[in-house]
Amino acid sequence: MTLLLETLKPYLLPLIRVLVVFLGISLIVAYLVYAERKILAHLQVRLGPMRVGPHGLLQPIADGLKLLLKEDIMPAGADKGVFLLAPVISVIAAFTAFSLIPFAPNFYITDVNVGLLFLIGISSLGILGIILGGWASNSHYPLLGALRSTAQLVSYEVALGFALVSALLLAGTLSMVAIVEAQQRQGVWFVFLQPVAFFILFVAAIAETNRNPFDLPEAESELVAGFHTEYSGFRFSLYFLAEYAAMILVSSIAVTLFLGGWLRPFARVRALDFLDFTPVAVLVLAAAWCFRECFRYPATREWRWQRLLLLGLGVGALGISAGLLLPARFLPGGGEGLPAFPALTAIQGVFWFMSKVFLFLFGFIWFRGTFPRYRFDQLMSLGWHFMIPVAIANVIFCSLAIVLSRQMGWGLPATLWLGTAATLLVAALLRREKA
Amino acid sequence: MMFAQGSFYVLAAVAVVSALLVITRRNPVHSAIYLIVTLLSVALLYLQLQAEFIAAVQIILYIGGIMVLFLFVIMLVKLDVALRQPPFNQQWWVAGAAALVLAVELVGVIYLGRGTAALPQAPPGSLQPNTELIGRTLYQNYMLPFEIASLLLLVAMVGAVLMARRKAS
Amino acid sequence: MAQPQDISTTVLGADEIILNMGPQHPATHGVLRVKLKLDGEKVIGSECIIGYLHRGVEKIGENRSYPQFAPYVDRTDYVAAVSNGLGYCEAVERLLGVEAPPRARWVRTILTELQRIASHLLWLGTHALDIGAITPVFYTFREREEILKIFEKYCGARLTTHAFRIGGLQYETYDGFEEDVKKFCRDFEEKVDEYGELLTENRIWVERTRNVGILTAQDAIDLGVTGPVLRGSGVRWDIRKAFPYAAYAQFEFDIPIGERGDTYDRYLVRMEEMRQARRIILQAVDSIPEGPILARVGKVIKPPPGEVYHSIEAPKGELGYYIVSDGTIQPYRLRIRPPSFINLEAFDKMVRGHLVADVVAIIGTLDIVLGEVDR
Amino acid sequence: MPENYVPILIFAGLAFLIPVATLWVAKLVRPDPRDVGYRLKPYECGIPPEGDARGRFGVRFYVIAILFVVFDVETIFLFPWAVEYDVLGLFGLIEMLVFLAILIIGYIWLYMKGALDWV
Repeated sequence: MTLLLETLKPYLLPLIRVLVVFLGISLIVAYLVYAERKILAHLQVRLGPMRVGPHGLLQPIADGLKLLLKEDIMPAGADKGVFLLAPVISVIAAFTAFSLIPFAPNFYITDVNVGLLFLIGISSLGILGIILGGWASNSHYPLLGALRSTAQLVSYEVALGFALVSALLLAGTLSMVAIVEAQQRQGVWFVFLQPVAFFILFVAAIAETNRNPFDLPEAESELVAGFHTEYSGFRFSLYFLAEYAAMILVSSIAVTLFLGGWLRPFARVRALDFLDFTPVAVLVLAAAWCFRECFRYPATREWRWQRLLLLGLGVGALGISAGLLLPARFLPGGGEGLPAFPALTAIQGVFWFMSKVFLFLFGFIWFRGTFPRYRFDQLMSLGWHFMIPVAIANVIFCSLAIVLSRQMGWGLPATLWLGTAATLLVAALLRREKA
Repeated sequence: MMFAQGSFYVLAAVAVVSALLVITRRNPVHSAIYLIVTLLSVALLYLQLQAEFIAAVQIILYIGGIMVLFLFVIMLVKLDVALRQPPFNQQWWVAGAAALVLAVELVGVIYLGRGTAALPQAPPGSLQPNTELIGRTLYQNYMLPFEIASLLLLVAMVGAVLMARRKAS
Repeated sequence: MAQPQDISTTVLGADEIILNMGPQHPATHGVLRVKLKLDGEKVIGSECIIGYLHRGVEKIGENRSYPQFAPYVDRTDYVAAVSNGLGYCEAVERLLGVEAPPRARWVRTILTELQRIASHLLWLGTHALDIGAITPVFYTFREREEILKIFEKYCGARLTTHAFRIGGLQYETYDGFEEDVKKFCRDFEEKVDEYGELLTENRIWVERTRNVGILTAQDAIDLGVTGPVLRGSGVRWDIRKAFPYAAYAQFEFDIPIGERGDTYDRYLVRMEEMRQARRIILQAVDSIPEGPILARVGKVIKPPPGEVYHSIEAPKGELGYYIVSDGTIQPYRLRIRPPSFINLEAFDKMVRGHLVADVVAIIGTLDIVLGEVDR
Repeated sequence: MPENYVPILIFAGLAFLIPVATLWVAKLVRPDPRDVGYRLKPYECGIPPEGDARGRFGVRFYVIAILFVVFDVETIFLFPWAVEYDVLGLFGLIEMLVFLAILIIGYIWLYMKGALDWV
């Protein structure tokens, strides 16, 4: 027995991490759908889900249950095996990639030398899910949607690849952890050195996740629902899960590469160290909101569960924030060698990482509420005629800038901004060429 | 060690079996799916040999790129028509002869070279940062092949476009 | 630069695909069915299949007395019921040889222009939705709601209003009608600019609508299209100016026209029409004359034998009623000239050579209502 | 198998559990699809489709896919260079510029030919 425990011991911690990340991502995916509905609703002067739980907080669960209960329809003439397989591929690809994301300096599932390449590889497997699903459905709309989707994904993947190369020039490594550490060491997030690459990555990320204004594959006004038109019930929601997981994934990649990953804003400025307490402040604010809403609901029987849930959430948030503020000296052993607030320090990385990811996700949702949709040829033209040349130009100018800074002894930011200016010039020329 | 060997045999078996399925399935899309499985297990084999970069490239290029191209091409042909045709019409004996020659050649090479070139062991222990190694080798020792590769890509680009056009006219 | 046709004439692909859109399609505005012949994604031919909503309204009209038929016309273009009612009532009035009293004509003008705004708001919201902008529809419905509230207060109904009667109005305006209308106009001014901010300068919107579905002035005239579609092609034709009816002769307003006849021009024309409608309403509501609201038409409406064709400028174009009377209480023959039906004729011309995605933009820009197309 | 990669496989296994578990649960609770009449026939907007759904689509997709593979190979070549940029220095940069120049010529040719235009 002890032997078994001894052999398992090195695997225990990673296993716990795997489970935490896995469940965390699943939860965030579920609530991302809720957040999208809520945010879109408020952009559109309406309320969004309000009935299931206070402010519709339990809506994701209700949605999941509803989808579980839906009839599972496979159109006649569909290729059965492929039809069943396709959404599974999409889900696996989208979720597996999270094993390479460093959420915090001490909290990631694994870190490999070619982390970024593996990420691209795994997430590119998701394309197969889409194309096979559309083909297997035996229907015009899904096939057209799948072909469009694949053409779109591969086109923007090229631009994405070049944007990543620009960031790698600065980082000098493919390991995701080391990329963040490089930003820590250089004391600047790469977005400030490589704004064009960041922009390209951002646009490509929207296109890669089929989000508005690039949501043509599932443009409901043209292709009904694109490649998953014929999917129903939970099979449909697998695609849905994969899409939202992919959204979180691309945001995580962008945050890791360009926004300093787990680093706090101004991590080096000691005067801003009070920012370390932001998680506590956020939790206290959330608790305050819960209590206020709780007392705004009428104190009648039918609202009792809602009120109790809000109360519980508020108390829970307060409890967690109290736990975060637990000083080290109250710990057994007096907390020798620990930081002043061990729990708070422990969650710093994850907190800042996820905050930046949520910022991205909010952007995705905001765009969806704002922009009309591109037409397919316009989308392809934007990709091939604009994004790719600009991305290539950016790689060239930035590598030149780095050499220049080394040969002439100029500061790196200055030369890189020079490079960026040159890239922007190319971009302006390309735009004019088109017009 | 046991684990490593066991996983090698599993992966190798998966690769071989799905490769066989690739050529026996009649539906080209099913063949493509089995080909993906083969490529994936080969990628894992690379990984076992500590060739991380090659493994990643295998996944990105072969599965994420070339297989997508294959699926596109399959979707461009009339499947039901293709299915009705006998798969290896007329040319099966040419293919058979070619396969036989290749097999004899392979066995011969292994047999003749058994003393001269010992199969190298996979590097043990910690991983080399092999992207960096490849970078250095490729850009310092193999400069010319690298530049020629770009010419090759250029030819592929031109070829693709010209082919599409020639058939059009 | 390039000669795109070099390569894009396709080979391997290039089976012609027949794609069916509708009747159950989110972007065909009801039960329109379009059969598209596609080369890749390019439309090389189209066929509109209509009739899924056919109820034989015209035939029903021949079996109802004149006042009985009035509510039926609300159900043709059901998003512009007030305009339909105006056209029908005025046609019968012409047949009878009476004219509605001034107060009635003023109120009719106000309500019809409100209806024009409501109809255009619905068009704007759904058109934007078709092109992928999901938010404007909620904003436009917010303003449309205010108009429907005024209708509800005036006649008790919101959608199929049956607001007018032959010879004038059934109801006197309610207390505070003027204030409600003025308040709406006040609020609406900045709202319509807000939509403009969302779309007019939006790069994606412009790219999606510019040079899409071009209809030249000559084609538009040849095909007989009317309304904003015709004006978008640069033809300054508006029945409110050409043959003024109701009280339009009294008010000042401009007729916006487009230059290129593409979807973007039609968008601009309709946006400007909403502003002009607001202008008309403000003039009218300040000068509503006192007096009776119903002309003397008698209890039983029995027009003398004869025929009449009367048309008005409905939100979607020329809405005409052709009525033949044989001197009985029922029309001998009744025919409606619905603008949507005629405008839909231009669809094939506009859609050829464009992509599937443009099809929905073009259906949207035609602003058809299937209740009216099929009758 | 290098140890760092084992967690990825474990994670992939867990990810595989999502569809398996959910679809299994769904199978238990959902109603059975009933194949009544034309119910499972594919349709387009309420109308039976005309022609084969798996018909042939434009060759444009095929060209795009090939170009994608070409450009993808190109980016893969760039990755080791970018990572070792500090070591390779000016020489590596010139090498890469030659490499890119050849491909940019190709790109410009494509642009001029209109091969990148969709319609």
